Amino acid sequence: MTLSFTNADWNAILPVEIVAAAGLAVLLADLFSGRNNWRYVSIVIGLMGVVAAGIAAGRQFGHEYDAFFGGFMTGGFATVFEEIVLIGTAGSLLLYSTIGPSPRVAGTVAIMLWSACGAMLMAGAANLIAIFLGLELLSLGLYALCAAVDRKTARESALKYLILSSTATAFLLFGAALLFGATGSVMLSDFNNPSLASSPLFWMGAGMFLIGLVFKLSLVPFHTWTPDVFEGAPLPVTAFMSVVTKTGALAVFARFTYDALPPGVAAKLLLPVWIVAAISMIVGNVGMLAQVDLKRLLAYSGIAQIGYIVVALAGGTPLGLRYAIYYLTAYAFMNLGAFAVAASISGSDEDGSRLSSYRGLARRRPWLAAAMTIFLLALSGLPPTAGFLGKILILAVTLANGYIWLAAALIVGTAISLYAYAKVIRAMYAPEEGPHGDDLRPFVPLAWASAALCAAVVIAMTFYPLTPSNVLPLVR
Amino acid sequence: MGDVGVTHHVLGVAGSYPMLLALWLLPLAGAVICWAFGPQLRAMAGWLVSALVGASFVLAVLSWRDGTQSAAGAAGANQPLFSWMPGFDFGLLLDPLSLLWTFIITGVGFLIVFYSIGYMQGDRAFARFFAYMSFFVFAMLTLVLSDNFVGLLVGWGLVGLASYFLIGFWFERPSAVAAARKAFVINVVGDVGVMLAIFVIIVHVHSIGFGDTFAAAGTLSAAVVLTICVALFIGAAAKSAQVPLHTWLADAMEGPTPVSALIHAATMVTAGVYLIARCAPLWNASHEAQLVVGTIGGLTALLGAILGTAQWDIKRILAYSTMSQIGYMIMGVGVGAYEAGVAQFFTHAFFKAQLFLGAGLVIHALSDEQDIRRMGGLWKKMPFAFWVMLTGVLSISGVPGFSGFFSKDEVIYGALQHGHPWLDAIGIVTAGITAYYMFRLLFVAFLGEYRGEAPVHVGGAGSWIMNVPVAILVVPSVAIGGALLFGGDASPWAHFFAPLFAAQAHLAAAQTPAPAISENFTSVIVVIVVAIGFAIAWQRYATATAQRDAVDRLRTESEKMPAVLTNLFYFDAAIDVIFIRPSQALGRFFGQVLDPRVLDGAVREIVVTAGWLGTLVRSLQTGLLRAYALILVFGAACFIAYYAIAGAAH
Amino acid sequence: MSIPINDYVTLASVIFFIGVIGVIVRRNPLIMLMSVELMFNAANLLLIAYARLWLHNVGHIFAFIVITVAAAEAAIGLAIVVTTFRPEKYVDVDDIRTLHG
Amino acid sequence: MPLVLVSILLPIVAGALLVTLPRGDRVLSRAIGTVVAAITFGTVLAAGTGDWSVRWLSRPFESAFHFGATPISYWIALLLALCTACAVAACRVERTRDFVALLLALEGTMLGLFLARDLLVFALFWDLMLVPVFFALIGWGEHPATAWRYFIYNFAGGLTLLLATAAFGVIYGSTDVIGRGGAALAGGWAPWIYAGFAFAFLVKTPVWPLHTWMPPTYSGLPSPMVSVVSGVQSKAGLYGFLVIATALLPAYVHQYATPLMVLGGISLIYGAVVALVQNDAKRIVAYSSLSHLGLIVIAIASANPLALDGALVYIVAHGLFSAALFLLLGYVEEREGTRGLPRLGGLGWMNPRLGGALCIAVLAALGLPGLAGFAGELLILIGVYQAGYVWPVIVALVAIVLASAYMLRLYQDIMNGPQREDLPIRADLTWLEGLAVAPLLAALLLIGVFPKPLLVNAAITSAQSGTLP
Amino acid sequence: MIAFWVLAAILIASAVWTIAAKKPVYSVVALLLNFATLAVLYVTLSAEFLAVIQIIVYSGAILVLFVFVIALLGSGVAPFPTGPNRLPKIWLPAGIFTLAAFGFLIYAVSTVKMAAAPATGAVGNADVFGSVADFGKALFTVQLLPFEATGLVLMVAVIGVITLGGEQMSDAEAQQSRMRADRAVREAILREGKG
Repeated sequence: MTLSFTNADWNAILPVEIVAAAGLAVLLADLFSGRNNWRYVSIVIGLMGVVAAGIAAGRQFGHEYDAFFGGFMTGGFATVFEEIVLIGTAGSLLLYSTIGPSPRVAGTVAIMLWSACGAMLMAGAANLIAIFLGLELLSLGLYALCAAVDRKTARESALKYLILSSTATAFLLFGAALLFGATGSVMLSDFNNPSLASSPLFWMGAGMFLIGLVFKLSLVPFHTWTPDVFEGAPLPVTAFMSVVTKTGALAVFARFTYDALPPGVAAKLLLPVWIVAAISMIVGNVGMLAQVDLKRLLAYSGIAQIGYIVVALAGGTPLGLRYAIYYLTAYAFMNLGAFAVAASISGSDEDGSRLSSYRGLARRRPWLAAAMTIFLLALSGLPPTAGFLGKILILAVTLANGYIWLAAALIVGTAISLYAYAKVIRAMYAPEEGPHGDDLRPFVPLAWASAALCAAVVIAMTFYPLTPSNVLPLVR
Repeated sequence: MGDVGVTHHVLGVAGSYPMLLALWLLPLAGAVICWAFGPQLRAMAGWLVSALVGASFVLAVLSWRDGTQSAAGAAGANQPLFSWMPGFDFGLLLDPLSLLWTFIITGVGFLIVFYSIGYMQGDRAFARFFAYMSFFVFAMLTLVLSDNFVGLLVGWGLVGLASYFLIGFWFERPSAVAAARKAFVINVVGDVGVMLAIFVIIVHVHSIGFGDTFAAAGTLSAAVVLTICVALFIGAAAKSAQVPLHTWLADAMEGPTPVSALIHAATMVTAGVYLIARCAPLWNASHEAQLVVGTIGGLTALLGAILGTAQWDIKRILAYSTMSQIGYMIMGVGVGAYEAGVAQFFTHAFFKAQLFLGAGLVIHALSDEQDIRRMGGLWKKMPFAFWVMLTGVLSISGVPGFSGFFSKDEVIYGALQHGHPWLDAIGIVTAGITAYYMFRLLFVAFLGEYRGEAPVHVGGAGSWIMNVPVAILVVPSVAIGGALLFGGDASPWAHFFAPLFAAQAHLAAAQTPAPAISENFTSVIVVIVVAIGFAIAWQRYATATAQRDAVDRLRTESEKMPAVLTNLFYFDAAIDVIFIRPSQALGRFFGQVLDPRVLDGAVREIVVTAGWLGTLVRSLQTGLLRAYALILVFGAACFIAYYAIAGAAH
Repeated sequence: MSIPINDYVTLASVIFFIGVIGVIVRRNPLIMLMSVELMFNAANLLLIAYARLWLHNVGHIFAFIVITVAAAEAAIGLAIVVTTFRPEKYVDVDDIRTLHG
Repeated sequence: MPLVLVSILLPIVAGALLVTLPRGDRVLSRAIGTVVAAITFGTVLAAGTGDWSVRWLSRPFESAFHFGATPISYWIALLLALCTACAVAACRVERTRDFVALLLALEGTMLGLFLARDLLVFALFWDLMLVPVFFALIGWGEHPATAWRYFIYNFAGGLTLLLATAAFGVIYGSTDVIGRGGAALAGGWAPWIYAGFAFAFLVKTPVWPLHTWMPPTYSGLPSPMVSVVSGVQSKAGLYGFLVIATALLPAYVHQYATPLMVLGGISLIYGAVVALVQNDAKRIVAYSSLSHLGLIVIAIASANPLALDGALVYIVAHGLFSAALFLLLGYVEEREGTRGLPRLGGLGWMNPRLGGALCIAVLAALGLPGLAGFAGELLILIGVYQAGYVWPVIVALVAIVLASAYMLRLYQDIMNGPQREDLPIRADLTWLEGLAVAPLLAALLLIGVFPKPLLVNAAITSAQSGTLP
Repeated sequence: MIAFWVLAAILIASAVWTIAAKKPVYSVVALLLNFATLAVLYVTLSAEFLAVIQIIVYSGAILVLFVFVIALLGSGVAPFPTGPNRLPKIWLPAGIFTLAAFGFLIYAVSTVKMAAAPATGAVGNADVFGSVADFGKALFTVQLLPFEATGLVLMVAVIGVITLGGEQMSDAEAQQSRMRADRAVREAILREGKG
């Protein structure tokens, strides 16, 4: 073992470095801006960093490399998840353009970028320490982001997220400790050891570790924080959380599932996860039915959507991972798009996320309504959107893996969800005059562009399903 | 596609017959023109349609040679039209049978259409009327000229439609609308019967052509033939108003009188007769079918006659007499006496058309009064109409020398000859009743004093238009029977139909023992019975005593009429109770209870339950941090429990 | 190594359990945070015990990082608690329930 | 670009562009819509057997954007194009522009459905075609609950279709199978797949007891839309049966024949009996559709070549006459402000053209010989009888009698009877209105007399044998 | 051996005290005791460096922070004011049940023979194990990435706290009115949701 690092190691985490540096740059730029609230400057710098990181990550694709003695694996799997994280970050950053002038923008943008670093770290992390750190980096930033607006609900959401997330992280940590105890190693790759299959300690450690992950994925019954936090947090943060947190957690979960399990135990070891995924698909969708707030509705929707994605991994086939990634990408775009629309019609006080303010939107803002319709169709799995294709692919792979009950839960959940999404569509297109807000927000170019781009991608992905075909070999 | 060696039997000599096509399509052209350009044509519509139907008649006459030709055992002319697929070929067939019908349809049709120009004068929808009439002629021609069962079914349905249109012609009258619907629905029952027959035929014969079917008739099993015959007879019964599907015919009198004359007397209602005569090979192959059809025919004859004695509406009396007379025809063709049945159709077409048109003259003159109780003494006011009606009544009653005598006699004797003595008896009794109620009609309407309020308009500018056709009809109704039918097997009639019926009919007759009594003896009995019927009618309505207090007597008779007769043997009530009410009740139950409450209700319950679950999820989301933490820990406990157990077990 | 590793596991589990109880029983956010710290420390104890068992200092590094992160987390957590409860009448998480349903 | 693709994309793109027109422009949007629909009819007509394919997903779940008309879908696509053109021409609702756009979108999506040769594309367009109708129900429907009924039922069906498609793709490895021999599946999950397809198709058709969404939808939608929905969209399920359930899973056709026939038979009688006593004119037609389409389900279940041909003829026939009926009833409602039979009556005097057109449509619906409905009915019943199923034939014959009763009631209660003084009796059909219905009626007559081009199975069989199969 | 049991007893007792104390300052004191005991335990596990860190970071930094916050929010010695207990009664048995189950599980976990002896033997070198040098070497070589990331974590914490604290109370009036509006809106939504 050589104990020195090459440039390759630093290059491997180049995207993370770029994003972290961009966060610093935002803060520096803010120093010079004085109190002029150059929120666009912060956003643009952040975006530039994200784009640069995206390019850097893209160039790594296909060049597998285990950096830092196996601590961070890059090249394939990690790159894909990094890109999704970056997409989520960029989409969320754009939404900062809709909140009014605020002295905190630079700080929040910087923290968001660093949180994204955490998620990217999770994407590539191959040992428990890195996973834990990535998770904490992500979470700490989010605690701060949630509360970073003068609104009681925002602070409440931060508090709830803080306590619950810390508790869950403690479980994860305890699990990690047990795993360490069982294996004598923190490297995920060392867990792939047949002798561990019969170690109760390993099972217990994996179980507690998974609790933490499942909490981040917000699967029922670890979902309770999601609606409250989504509703209370500022819109860009909610968007960020809905995509980036879950991407990061999913990356860890996928790596754990595909790489870090003794052979032959996957079906039994992960059974609770499939069960909670199935429950999530039902409860998440049912929970949407009685909602009157869009962010809250999307929170429940996210619970179910992640259920769909997790289900694709059941069976542990390469195809499942591929389809999960496809759906995750689609989910990122449709969620970001939906939040972009929500941001475009709500002010910084975010009254606009009330469903009632969507009444008659089709006449007042036809293009936004159309975009929102596309996102809702996508979320409910209707064509011509990527949601449709993703869902059918997941169904196919679930059936192929023999998890018929999961497919059934998926179908039942979808059936329920259709109603909830359609309710929003109906509100937008119903002809009756609603008490439509006179506080309609003016045209916000960045958010509108984000919505349009997301809509275009969501549709285009149906017809040109861009999925990396060889992800699995890159997991290890 | 190509010849794959299956020989199709085609009736008639296949070839190109432009006249046949023309005589078939001319009325359709009339219908389309009148329909499309009705407002522009106005009064011209009548003349146009008359001309086209007349031209059709002329073409039919000119086609005589085509229709009667015979070559290689095939009688008549066959004009192929088009084919859906092999075995599903359409064509026109003009053979003696269809030629006869064509003559009546176009000939009598022409006279009636011409008559209608006068009768319908001033009606709001003059052109529409002639469009319908013309369409009817086309449809009827389709029916009789088709060389296959499906073509026949097409005609079968279309005549029903034309009949529906014409019954409901005055569609602002609710009674006419209801009558039209009733007629149509019952006719559809008949269509459905024919369809069923077609299915059986196709399954067993693999063709819809008459030729193939008749060629295969001998090879089919008795049960199959019986099924086909019974199914066809359902069609015939509905169309020809046979018991129990007869109830529509009397109601159909809601249509204008020329319609009743043409459709509900002369032509359409005899389609059943045509069908059975056409399918003679099938009936010949099934003795049971003959029995069924003959019996129902006889029953209808008797029932129609009995009902005829209880009616006061002049057209309804004629309607029941029509039903009764068709009963005769069906009995005739049913038992195998095809020539006789067809002869009865032939003479009936003339005298019944004449009777209806005569009644039309009366009704027209009395401003649409149809109740004979409010007539009386009309022979003085309308002598022409009286003479018309008188000759018609004499003919229908079977007074010797008149056309009706010859044909009816043949039917009655035919029943005996083919081994159905009880049908013979029914025929004789019915003849007596017929004489009674027809003379009753004549006496009550035309003798005595005028009892109505409406003024009587006779004559007028265009009255010749109505009188001439009626006058022309008198001639055949009096004389044609003697001219064509006299002479039994040696008559021109028998000769004409020899290629079609002779062989089979005689074959069938040969199987039954020769009847004990001769045809002449039967005729004598019939004449005696008719005389008795006439005498009773005379006694009740024509004597001086009867004339004196006619008003009171008629009122008393109306009041004392047995309920079973005024309710028409409860057929309508039975249909109402057995079919209509239950289906309506069922429909209401399905539509108002089962659908919204149970079927939709179940789904609604699911949705409501989902919504309730949504609220439940909402209520679990209390907003209390400690509760969330507890749920989290609960989930964690479940997880840990699983892993503790599973890990230990592994 | 006289003390069986099981005893350390038991001890850590008990402390962790006490931390869990603290989170779900107490209504004071500060004590909830302290309970979380207890849970973290239980994990740390486990890590260090196992590191001793395996003679592998990665457990120490892990624990070191946990301590650091816990510090950061405490800082942010306390900041949030302060901002949340300064305007409130009660310092009681039950009172923070605007968001629900 | 191949014509097949053009015919699918043209209406969708045109519909999308239409939305950019000024909002109030009714006449222009209607004119553009009609022209687009007419051109689409031309392209569909010309597309013929054109075939176009591009890879979509690769193995192991192979699928392609594969479009092309099969002998069956060609006719249904033509029917769709014709119905849409007529519906757009007859379109007179508020917010015309948006409505026409929806109609065109509906046409495009349904063309995609009927021309799809790939199961996954079929499923995609299946769900997609429901969306414009849902929007129309939201924007123009009579009652909000109607939209939900339509939505819940049909999308539930769409989900089982999705599940079945996924399962099929997983087992067979490819979904590019429509109209392709040798793709038959048997054993294992196949019966469940068949059931999944069948459920979706039965909901869409609809068949008792899954029909309760249909009467409110048909009566609640504006008539141009419902004429397309009832005329063509309801045929999607039957088409699916013909090209998917029957063709790809032939082993289960016989197994499921009896249950399907029972459902079809119940629908047949149920619809007829309910139609007998309904007072809402559009609901009568709706329930009559239940009845008529039940007959087609029976035909499909019998799997007899004549019956299958009859099914196609009847699919087209029903499309034509139900489209015409709904358009005409729309005219009536527009004129008189009601479609309750007890309130209507006596329109025939003032509206002879309307009456005549309605009469033809009604007669086609009750199976008058010489019109298309008869040809289909006859062939179906012959085929079913031939296949040895006697009781469905008897049931169907009873339903034919009932059909004459309720259809005549519909016609007579509107057109016949004394003129009502409480009705604002308005002028007869304008030429434009008449022209919108005329093609449908003409097609009914044409197909009634000469359905031969539609007889794809039986004509071939019978040409080989020289007699009817 | 005895030392372990004594330390364990202190640990558990202080932990219980932490979560049971009425007055938050007592909790801090108990936690301090707990952490200190833990540090002693670390020493017995040959993790001297971590023991020091534990004292410095936890006891020195974190707990001081807690004390500051307690002082900021309340008097410190008095219990914090609490509102009414809003947790529905049903939660009490549920909570007890869950905790009982959880506790039992912990017991089960710790008694089951799960701590298998290292299958492959010790991976480290017993001579240098636990030494600061060994620790530092690992930290800056094999585990450099976590170490670097920790820096970022701390950065987030700093900037986060600054962002949270910045201009928090600048406009109390506006804050109040915004809160009122917020509540009104929320109640309106809920009414609508129920309706």
